[in-house]
Amino acid sequence: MSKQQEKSIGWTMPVLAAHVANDLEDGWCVNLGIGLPTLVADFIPEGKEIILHSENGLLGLGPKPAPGEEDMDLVNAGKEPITLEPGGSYFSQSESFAMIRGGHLDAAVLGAFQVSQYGDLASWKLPDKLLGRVGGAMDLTVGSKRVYLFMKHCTKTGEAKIVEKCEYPLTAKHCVDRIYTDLAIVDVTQNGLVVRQLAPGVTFDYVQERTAAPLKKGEAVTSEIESTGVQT
Amino acid sequence: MSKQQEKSIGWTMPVLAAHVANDLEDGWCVNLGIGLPTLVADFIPEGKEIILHSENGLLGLGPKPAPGEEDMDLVNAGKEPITLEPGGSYFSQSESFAMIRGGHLDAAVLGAFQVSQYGDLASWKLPDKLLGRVGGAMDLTVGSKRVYLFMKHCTKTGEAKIVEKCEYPLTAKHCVDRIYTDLAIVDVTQNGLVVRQLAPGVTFDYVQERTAAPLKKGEAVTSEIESTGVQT
Amino acid sequence: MIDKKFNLAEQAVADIQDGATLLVGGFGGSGLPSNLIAALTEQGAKNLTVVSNNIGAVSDGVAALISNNQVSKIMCSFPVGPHADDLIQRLENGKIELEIVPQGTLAERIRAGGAGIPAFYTPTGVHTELGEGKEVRVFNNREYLLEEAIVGDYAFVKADTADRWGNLVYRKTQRNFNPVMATAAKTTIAEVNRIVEVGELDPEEIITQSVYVHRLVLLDGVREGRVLINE
Amino acid sequence: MIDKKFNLAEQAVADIQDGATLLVGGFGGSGLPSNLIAALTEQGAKNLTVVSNNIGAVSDGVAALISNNQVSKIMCSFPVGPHADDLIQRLENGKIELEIVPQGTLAERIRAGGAGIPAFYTPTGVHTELGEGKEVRVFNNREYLLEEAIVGDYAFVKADTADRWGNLVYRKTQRNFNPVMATAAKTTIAEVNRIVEVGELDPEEIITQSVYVHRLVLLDGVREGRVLINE
Repeated sequence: MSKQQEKSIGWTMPVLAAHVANDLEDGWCVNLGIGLPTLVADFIPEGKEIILHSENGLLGLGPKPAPGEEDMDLVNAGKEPITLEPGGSYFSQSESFAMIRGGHLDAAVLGAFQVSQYGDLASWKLPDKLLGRVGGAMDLTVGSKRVYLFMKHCTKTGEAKIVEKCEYPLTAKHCVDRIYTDLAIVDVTQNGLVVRQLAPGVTFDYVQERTAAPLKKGEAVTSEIESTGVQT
Repeated sequence: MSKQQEKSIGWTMPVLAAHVANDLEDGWCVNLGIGLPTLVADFIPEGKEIILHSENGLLGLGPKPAPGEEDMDLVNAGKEPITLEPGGSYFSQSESFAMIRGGHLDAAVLGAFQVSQYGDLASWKLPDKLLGRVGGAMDLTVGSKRVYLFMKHCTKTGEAKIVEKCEYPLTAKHCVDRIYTDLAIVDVTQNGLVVRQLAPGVTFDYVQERTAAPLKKGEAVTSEIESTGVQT
Repeated sequence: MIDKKFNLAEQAVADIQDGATLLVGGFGGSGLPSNLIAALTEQGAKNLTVVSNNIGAVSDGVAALISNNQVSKIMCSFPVGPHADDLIQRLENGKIELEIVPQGTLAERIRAGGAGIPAFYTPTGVHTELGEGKEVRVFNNREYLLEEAIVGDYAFVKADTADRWGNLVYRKTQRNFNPVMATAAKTTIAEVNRIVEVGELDPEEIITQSVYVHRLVLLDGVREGRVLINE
Repeated sequence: MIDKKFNLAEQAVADIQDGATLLVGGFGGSGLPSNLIAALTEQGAKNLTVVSNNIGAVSDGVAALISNNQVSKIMCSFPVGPHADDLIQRLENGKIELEIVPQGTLAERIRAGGAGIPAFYTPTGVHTELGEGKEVRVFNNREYLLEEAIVGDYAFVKADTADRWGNLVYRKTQRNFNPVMATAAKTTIAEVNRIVEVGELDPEEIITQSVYVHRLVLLDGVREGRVLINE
């Protein structure tokens, strides 16, 4: 299961971010995790109002400020200067996590170290590290109405990140709803992992070889294979 | 224990309110219960800053507004129009009771149906009534740093309100610190009920006869009796 | 585009079904969503469980739903007042069940419902009639009661100003139970005196964030009655 | 007359004893009471238990107390960052004990401490390493962990503006952990950019009520450093 991936194959991260952004619904309140997931903000389609939440106590996260306009009292969960959209508001951390844990966020888009076929997530601590960085990850995964992962399909060394059972310390069990990777979009369902969409030029078998848990073909994938006659 | 009380004897309620006001310390945050205890606000000495709390979500309660100046969005816990002092602020009921229960009020001055020699309080429901009116009484009594009662020594029919054991439904156990009545000021101590001060012309025995629990003489009462030679 | 505005209170309450749990803000008449209550009396849903602090203080509050025989259970801290006669009558003949909850416990149970906390311990009510049957547990040598969260199907709240997103700003003690109830219902409906453009509310002063509000009803200046009189 | 102002940060922190539990607001450098921390490094109290969300994000935060060997226990959600080397070294040689707490649980435990709630149940951390050894209980078919309140002997908070009574107003995301920590300590010390007359703050906009703040330190415009740079 440690297959190297060709550099040129699959979606680039910005294109993948656009896929995520496209799936967010008008009016949703969404938390984008620190790092890669923040890319999604740049691809929200015109005319769709997505209210971004930042767990340090802000709704209505806007883009980065212009150079020289940074305000140290206005930062995101990654402690980077940001701006506030019209309609945005400030609140405390306890109010912010009441909002998260209380189920008021429509979706959280998060990074991952490992995700299991049952939607268990490991994202806060590597087994060989002394320290983990849990931050708000456990609250976001148990509280958000939908948890989407935004991640590379494999590690830098080619190890599968989608696995039968997480070996790394868990963030939460049964919490992930959908996995967006450079190779495919995979739903976590009661019937197991179902590939919803393949990146252009990527076959089902190619994804399965780089996944350490059994995948199923979703309806759209099956019909595309049938219509194009492309071997998977 | 059902001795009628002479109408003219003891402190009037306004004078008693002045005694309470005098015992509140500069800078204290105090909740005055609905009804009689609200009198205390009128007797806070000049130069002493007492911040009054209203459990519907307000700190810095001011006096009643002038006629015609009532604002229906600015009411006290008795749902009467009031004003806000400079320095005052508004907050929600959940924040208000977090403040109360969290021990942030220096004192609550409350009414009572009965109080026991151990400081158990009954103040929310009469045994013969279908309904009680608990409101914030239970929270105020468990949360405030000090609970002072402000009440008539006996009921209208001459029954003692200070008793060995409350017969009426309890508000909280072991919560009362001091009892202000028209006849005396009584501390609830680990050694029982101690009379701290007698109203002018009222003897210790007179109070004891109208109290259904044993009273002790406090230091000030003892020394006054000794210096004046008045029989108790 | 987000737009939570309903033109009429009747439309905003139209889908409330028999048996729903309803949180109603207000402290007496202050911050009372009386127009939503009036619309619900016309709509007629029955067997409602109503959670509200005061019952009977004013005629156009929860008392109106009780008199209209729409309520089967009440949770409140203060079930008395000049308009409580119909409640008392229905309690006596067993048509309504009453759960008296200390005010702070009521507020905290609702907060817990909105904050994803299923239960918590509180010192309030220990060794009282209202604590009977509840789990008692000792922490640091003091006794506490276990209390469970309250979640509503609907919340009726009243605020002064909203924007299109549903952010709310209150006026003075109008806040009372409104901000906490707004967080604790599947569908929160707010009646407001005015709706401003997104961006007009001071982000430091927004008390109920947009995410908590699902429907907005703008008072038309005729039906709102009690509030504008005092402005 | 109420006056909570101390002329120097050194005076406001002078009585902090060895072994005290200290809550420190801020999220990275935003809303960080760095002048109080600096004063405490000079004051020198040892064996402190420090509760703060981020450790190591900035050099003038809790990291300064760690490097100065004043800390024996840390409770935080994010113990990593460019200035965490001294923490890691002291963890490895057993000089510091670390309790990692999920951020929302940390905030809620502190809120509980300020609100008189000794313990509560939360879904966060169930079936994880951070939930090990904690009581698990089922409500409505879901598992929850029991979490206990955190109360500090002292809280260090940062706000933008105060009045003489101790009311606090924050600026933007400066709020973070500051309002909740202010409620949960026996003695709350606030460093602020300005102090205005009582009555000058908008009563609708006060976030931390006067009752929660015991001492105020006005930044003198020289030592405050990081904040005014960005104004």
